[in-house]
Amino acid sequence: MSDSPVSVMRLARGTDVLFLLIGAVMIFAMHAGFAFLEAGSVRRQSQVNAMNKIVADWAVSTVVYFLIGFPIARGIQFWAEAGVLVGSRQIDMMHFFLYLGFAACIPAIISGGIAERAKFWTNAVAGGVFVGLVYPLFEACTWGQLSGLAFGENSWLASWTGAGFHDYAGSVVVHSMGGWLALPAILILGPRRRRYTAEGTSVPIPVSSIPFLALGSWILCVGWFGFNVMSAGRIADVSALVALNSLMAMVGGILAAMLFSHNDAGFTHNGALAGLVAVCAGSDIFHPAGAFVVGAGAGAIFVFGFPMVTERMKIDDVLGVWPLHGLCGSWGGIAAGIFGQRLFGGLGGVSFVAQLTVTGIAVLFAFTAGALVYGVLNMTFGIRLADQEEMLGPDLAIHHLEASPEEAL
Amino acid sequence: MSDSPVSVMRLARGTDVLFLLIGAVMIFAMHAGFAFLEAGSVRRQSQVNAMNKIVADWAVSTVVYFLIGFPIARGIQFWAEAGVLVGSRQIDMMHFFLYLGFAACIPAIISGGIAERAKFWTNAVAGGVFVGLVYPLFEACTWGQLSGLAFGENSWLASWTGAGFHDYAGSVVVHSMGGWLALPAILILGPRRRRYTAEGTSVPIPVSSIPFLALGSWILCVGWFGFNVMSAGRIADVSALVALNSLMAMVGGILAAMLFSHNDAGFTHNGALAGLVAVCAGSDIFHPAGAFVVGAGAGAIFVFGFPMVTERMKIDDVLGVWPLHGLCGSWGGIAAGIFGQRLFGGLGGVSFVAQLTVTGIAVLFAFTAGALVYGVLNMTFGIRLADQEEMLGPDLAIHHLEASPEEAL
Amino acid sequence: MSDSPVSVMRLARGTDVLFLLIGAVMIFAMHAGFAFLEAGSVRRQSQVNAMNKIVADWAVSTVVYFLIGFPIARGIQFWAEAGVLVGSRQIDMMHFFLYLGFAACIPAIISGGIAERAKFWTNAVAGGVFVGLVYPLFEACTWGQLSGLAFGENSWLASWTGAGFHDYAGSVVVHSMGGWLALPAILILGPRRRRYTAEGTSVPIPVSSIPFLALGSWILCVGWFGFNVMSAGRIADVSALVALNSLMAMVGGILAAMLFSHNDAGFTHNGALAGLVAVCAGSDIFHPAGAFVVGAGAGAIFVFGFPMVTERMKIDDVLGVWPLHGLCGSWGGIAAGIFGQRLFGGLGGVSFVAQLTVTGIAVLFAFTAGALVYGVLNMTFGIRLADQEEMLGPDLAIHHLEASPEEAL
Amino acid sequence: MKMIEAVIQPDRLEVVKAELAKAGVRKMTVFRVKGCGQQMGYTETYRGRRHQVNLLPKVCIRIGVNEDYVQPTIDAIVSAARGGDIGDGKIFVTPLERCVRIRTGEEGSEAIG
Amino acid sequence: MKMIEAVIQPDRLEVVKAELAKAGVRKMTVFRVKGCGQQMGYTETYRGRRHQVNLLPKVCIRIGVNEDYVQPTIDAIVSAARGGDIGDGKIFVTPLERCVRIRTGEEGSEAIG
Amino acid sequence: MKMIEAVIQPDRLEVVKAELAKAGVRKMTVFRVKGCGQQMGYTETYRGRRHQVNLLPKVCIRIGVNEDYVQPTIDAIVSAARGGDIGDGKIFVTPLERCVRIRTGEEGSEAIG
Ligand SMILES: Nc1ncnc2c1ncn2[C@@H]1O[C@H](COP(=O)(O)OP(=O)(O)O)[C@@H](O)[C@H]1O
Ligand SMILES: Nc1ncnc2c1ncn2[C@@H]1O[C@H](COP(=O)(O)OP(=O)(O)O)[C@@H](O)[C@H]1O
Ligand SMILES: Nc1ncnc2c1ncn2[C@@H]1O[C@H](COP(=O)(O)OP(=O)(O)O)[C@@H](O)[C@H]1O
Repeated sequence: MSDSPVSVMRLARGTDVLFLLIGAVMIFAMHAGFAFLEAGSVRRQSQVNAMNKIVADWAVSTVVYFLIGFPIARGIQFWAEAGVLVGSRQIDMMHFFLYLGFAACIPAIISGGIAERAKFWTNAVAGGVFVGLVYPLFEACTWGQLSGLAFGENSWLASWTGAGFHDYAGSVVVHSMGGWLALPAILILGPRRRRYTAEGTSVPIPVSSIPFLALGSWILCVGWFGFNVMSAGRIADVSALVALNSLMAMVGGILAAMLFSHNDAGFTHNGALAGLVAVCAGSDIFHPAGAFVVGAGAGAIFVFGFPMVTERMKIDDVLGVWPLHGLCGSWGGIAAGIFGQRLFGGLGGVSFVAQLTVTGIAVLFAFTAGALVYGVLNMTFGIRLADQEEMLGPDLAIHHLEASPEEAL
Repeated sequence: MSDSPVSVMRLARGTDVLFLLIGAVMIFAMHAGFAFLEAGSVRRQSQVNAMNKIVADWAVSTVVYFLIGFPIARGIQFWAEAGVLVGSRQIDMMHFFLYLGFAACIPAIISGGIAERAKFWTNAVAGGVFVGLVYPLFEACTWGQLSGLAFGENSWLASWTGAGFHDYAGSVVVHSMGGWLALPAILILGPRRRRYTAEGTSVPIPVSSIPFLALGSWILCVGWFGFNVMSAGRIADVSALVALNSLMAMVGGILAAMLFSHNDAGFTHNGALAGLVAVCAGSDIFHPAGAFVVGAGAGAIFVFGFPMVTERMKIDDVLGVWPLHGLCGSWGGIAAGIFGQRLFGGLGGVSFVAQLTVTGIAVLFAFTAGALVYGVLNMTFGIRLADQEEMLGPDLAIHHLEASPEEAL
Repeated sequence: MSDSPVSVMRLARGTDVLFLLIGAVMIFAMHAGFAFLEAGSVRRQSQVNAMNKIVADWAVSTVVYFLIGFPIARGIQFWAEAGVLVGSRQIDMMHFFLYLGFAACIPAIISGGIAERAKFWTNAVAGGVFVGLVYPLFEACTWGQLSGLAFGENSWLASWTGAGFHDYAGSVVVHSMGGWLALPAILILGPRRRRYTAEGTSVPIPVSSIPFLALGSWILCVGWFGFNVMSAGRIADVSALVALNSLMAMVGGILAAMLFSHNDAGFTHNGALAGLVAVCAGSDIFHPAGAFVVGAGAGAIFVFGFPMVTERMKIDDVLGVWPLHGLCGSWGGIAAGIFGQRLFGGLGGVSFVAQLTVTGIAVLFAFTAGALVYGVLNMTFGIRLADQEEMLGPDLAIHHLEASPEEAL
Repeated sequence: MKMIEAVIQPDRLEVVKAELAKAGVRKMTVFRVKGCGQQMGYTETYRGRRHQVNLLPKVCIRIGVNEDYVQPTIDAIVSAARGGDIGDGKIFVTPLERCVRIRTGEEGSEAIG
Repeated sequence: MKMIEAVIQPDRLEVVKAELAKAGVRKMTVFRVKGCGQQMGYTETYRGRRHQVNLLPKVCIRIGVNEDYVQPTIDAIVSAARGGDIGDGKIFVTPLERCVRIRTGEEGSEAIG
Repeated sequence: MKMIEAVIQPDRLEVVKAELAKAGVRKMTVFRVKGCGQQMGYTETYRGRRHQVNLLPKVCIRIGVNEDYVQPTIDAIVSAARGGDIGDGKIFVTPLERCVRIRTGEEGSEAIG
């Protein structure tokens, strides 16, 4: 039957849907990666909670982004009959699915920072606000319906700096945003019980499972190629350079993290992610060698940033989401303005000043929004588990279930 | 080399093969999900068995569906030279792979119900009969070569109710079928040792691993988008609405299960599956909001159905495959006749009566076939492990190997 | 926007990029499979090491294959501006990513043989040499720029035997190569401490985790369809027969391994891989029934070969990579010359003598190269951990971290 | 004071705990063990090599008690842990010379409860 | 000789080990247990069924010592394991009649150290 | 009656079980422990923080026996568990006052076997 002649138009549309579907599903799958990365990086008493948090965040994100977020960001909603949707809204629907995957990264990123001590539902509510309002606003300004006014090609920014803000796949829009939204939450929550002694000595809490952590990292790395490549939005615009640069940055992140951490498995697997976070913004304009350097820089940022944050600044960012997504994401935004230049073999057409400016704006915006939302939630409902609940662990306190119920005694 | 001109014909054919390959491989991958969902939901002493059962079922299914099932269902076989296959049977071969994935779900579904106490080979034989004969017969009647006679668009049913039976991706044909084939097996086997006391008190047997259960659920959820979207059969017919509706139903299932189960991780992760089971049938004709409702309904069915079955009816359906696939699948078949109507924003062209009728027929057909096959096997070879074997656990009794051999003492 | 007219040219190019991306990412994902297959098959004290070895090997492979290997094998390098790459090198870049995945299998294969006792960095160096020089040389001779001279269609071989060497997806070029490179490493390293007593009695060391082993096998099996099908190199040449034959060989391998091993889970999951290793070479020319037989043969080779190697020959090949990749790969190369013939329903155009000859050459080449590289490394830096380090296990000795740090006492 | 050590079937733990609570015994230390006794063993194979395994999962409970609690504790365990199958387990009683509560440093009969 | 058994909070193990080392005690056997004492219990649900759980993770340390080491060992544990919270644990002392070093066959006071 | 507790190298367990069986001892309770003795320790790092670890995996066997079995049991363990390396382990013997078979309620020498 498929031998019947098919119009090129129809083939092109079908291929676009397929292209976006693959991207959307790969990004959806990344959320399993977030879940396992967290499950492996917390104590066993918090594994179930990690799992359910990610699933709940995905579900809440879908609903609010469908109802509010996507309309804000892109001016598109789906309140029409199925017949209309099928007729002329195929690509819109796939775009919704794809960009939902980006949006839902926000609570998934935060999740790793606030692990083991945050209340479940207040945190889900915060996630809903971020995915429904905060993130879409910024998305609208960079990629969406406000980009002409705000940071896009014909914006004030472009006329001032000579180029719009360039963030191909979200180093700033997604990752930096997520990391800097997480920071106030982590600060307001405070460290886990017994994480630092009264005298301020750091007592690291060992993670539960390197294989789970590694599984999470692998799932994220694999899905990331969907994240970056399918940011093209349609097959005709697909760029092999994006794939190659993502690969090179990931490898740069791995090698840097491995060398600087003396072959520590936690750092190595997070180093891959650091590289990928940083390459998103300029993945379409770097030379592969530039991408490698950007990734290696991110790997180094994480290896040195994580202990700085958790040991010296005594901020109990459990998975290190602020250094990983916040710092490496900002680095990626700025790096696009450096290694994207033709001087470094890049494609050019990007302005360092524009990159720096919007990266800075994103940091301020995210930190403020995070402080506001978590601050209000903290004062109204409270965002932290009771002491007794935290001692039992969130799995038992919230879900009444351990990770290995059979082994319970 | 790929810069040489390519005929549209050839591109279209290649893209169709790719489209079907992605679907087939995603569905194949779902079987890893079945394996981990089961491994996490049984005791440690049955994890190896869960793994090998799924692998064996896949292998047996491939052979019998190749030899018998697919020829019955679609009237297609591959007894021709490789040259002929390559020349004109490319799409047929991919269809075989794709629909094999559907067929092989039958024993994978059953596997979770009969876990921890069924004999290995008699169960594999039952699976072979289902995939070789029982399922293909029903497949032929709905999607295959008998659909014109039985439930298809020009059948008696369509002329009676105004529309053929609509089951886009198998809520009824695959899931309800699997769930209702499992029920008699579960009843004939009886509960696991010590599952209910002599006085009839239920003594729940705790599951081994929430992370494995969750991993299984994630793999299934991801693969499901192949299951549903690639049911289009060729790229020109791909529908973005199917993807969006699958997403919405999954999210509905998650949220309902999470709320009704008070954030229980087992229910939440199965709720996603419940939603996906139910949406298959009408995924191409629901409005996204309708799909959400159908999925939420399925989530509720599972949360309330599972304890009803295992606690009140004292049916030891280990993973709850009858409520999950049987009940939610039937619900999906019927729901397509409700929320598929234009009244609910659906695409229309579907008959409630037709849906109800064939869903009912499927239930009767599956239950009878299951009772027959398992009844005969039980009377001839026996389908249950000996008491001593069950106490040791199937891993040691059947495979002579524990899940963690190193930790054996 | 995607409704704007798209030139067929551009669509075709985009689809090719997508096609290759999917293949490349699936093969990349297989490396997670290597990691978990190994993690499950070693002791807990070596799980972290398994994870980091695979990640490090991937990273090192990317760098050396980018700088040296790919230029050697295909005569392509990327030292041009990003603008040039984007303009005319899209397919080249995707080919690099795809074939890197093949190349990186070499150290990943070796990794499983030398597990639990090899030094980390000397082994990474060996991997670098293989991926940078040894493998690309052979790749050049079969698939690359030297194929016209060496084993390709217009080579001396073809004029002698009537056909060039046929290895569609690397039974010989990748797997046999990897297995036979591993053998000298395994021999030079010697068995793990206490693996054989002084009197030569074998004392098997139990594996840590069947679920991890199975997860690894599943990931590999799923990714393998990318490995084989995307070997087409571009969408217009995609062959559904390759997919079907891979499926049939995998199933043949599963069933043979399961039957001959009496349902042992380790063998069953490796049997699937054995079948897939063997089918690579002739997957485009076998009849599906032929592929089944080839796969079943490979399953049998592994089940009987592994104990022969580890119990009788007393070679401590931890995962059995020599029988699995070396022997089954060679079998696949030769089998392409048998079951690829039209006599067996195959597509023909293949010469038994050519297959046998080059398979033999590959064995010699790989064994010699492996002996040389590991021999030199052994004499200079040493390739084996100190006794005390091996007792502690590589996780603690090399990475200073256990698989489950929380459970450390 | 005595230290009572009971090795029981894992699925009897909850009942035993409940019965102990009735007898006023609420403090205990529990861990998983493997045991072999009159129950039959089985054979395990790994990649073609067989070895004999005859240890089955049990739970071990350790309870430090004052003299007057010894018999009630034993009775509670016996009555609750008994399933009538081989493999129900054993109770061992050993002398306990001292008991110290870490939090307070208290010793002896006060500390134990 | 005595066998000293201490049940402590898991996160105090490192400090206890350090304090024991100061007291000259470097040999010990350690394993994870669950315990219930004065700490509150909690409820676990699986798929709608609830059951009472009141065992929390602890670490058990067993040390065989000569008489003159008994008090220093106890003191070291008490001082290091004390966190001041309920659940800090207990120390039990039982008589130890013989001690054999497997490697050499040595017995008694020599073997124990 | 005595309670014999042996801490051995994990990979000697099978041989020890076989040797015990020859000596007529077939009942035992076994669990995994970590131990430190004369073996060297090592250092563990997590994300840049190091801490000293000096516990290595061992297996603990507990066997309740009648007096006349004490020496044969010890001999069997010593001969089978000895590997000649540091870390071969220790055997501890403590008095056992009572032993109850849960299934039957039997006590003492009958119960123990
Ligand atoms: N003499 C003993 N020493 C140590 N543990 C024992 C002894 N006898 C029995 N056990 C423990 O008790 C468990 C049950 O013993 P078993 O003889 O099977 O039960 P029963 O006495 O009810 O037949 C064993 O698995 C073992 O853990
Ligand atoms: N009588 C006892 N017998 C056995 N173990 C005990 C006993 N009393 C306490 N324990 C162990 O000590 C742990 C701490 O006891 P708990 O009473 O909570 O501490 P505290 O005495 O500081 O209040 C318990 O979890 C349990 O493992
Ligand atoms: N005094 C002791 N108290 C408790 N356990 C001990 C004691 N001495 C040794 N052990 C246990 O025995 C194991 C082996 O002891 P070690 O001193 O290393 O062996 P060896 O005596 O052969 O040199 C230790 O890891 C520890 O578990």
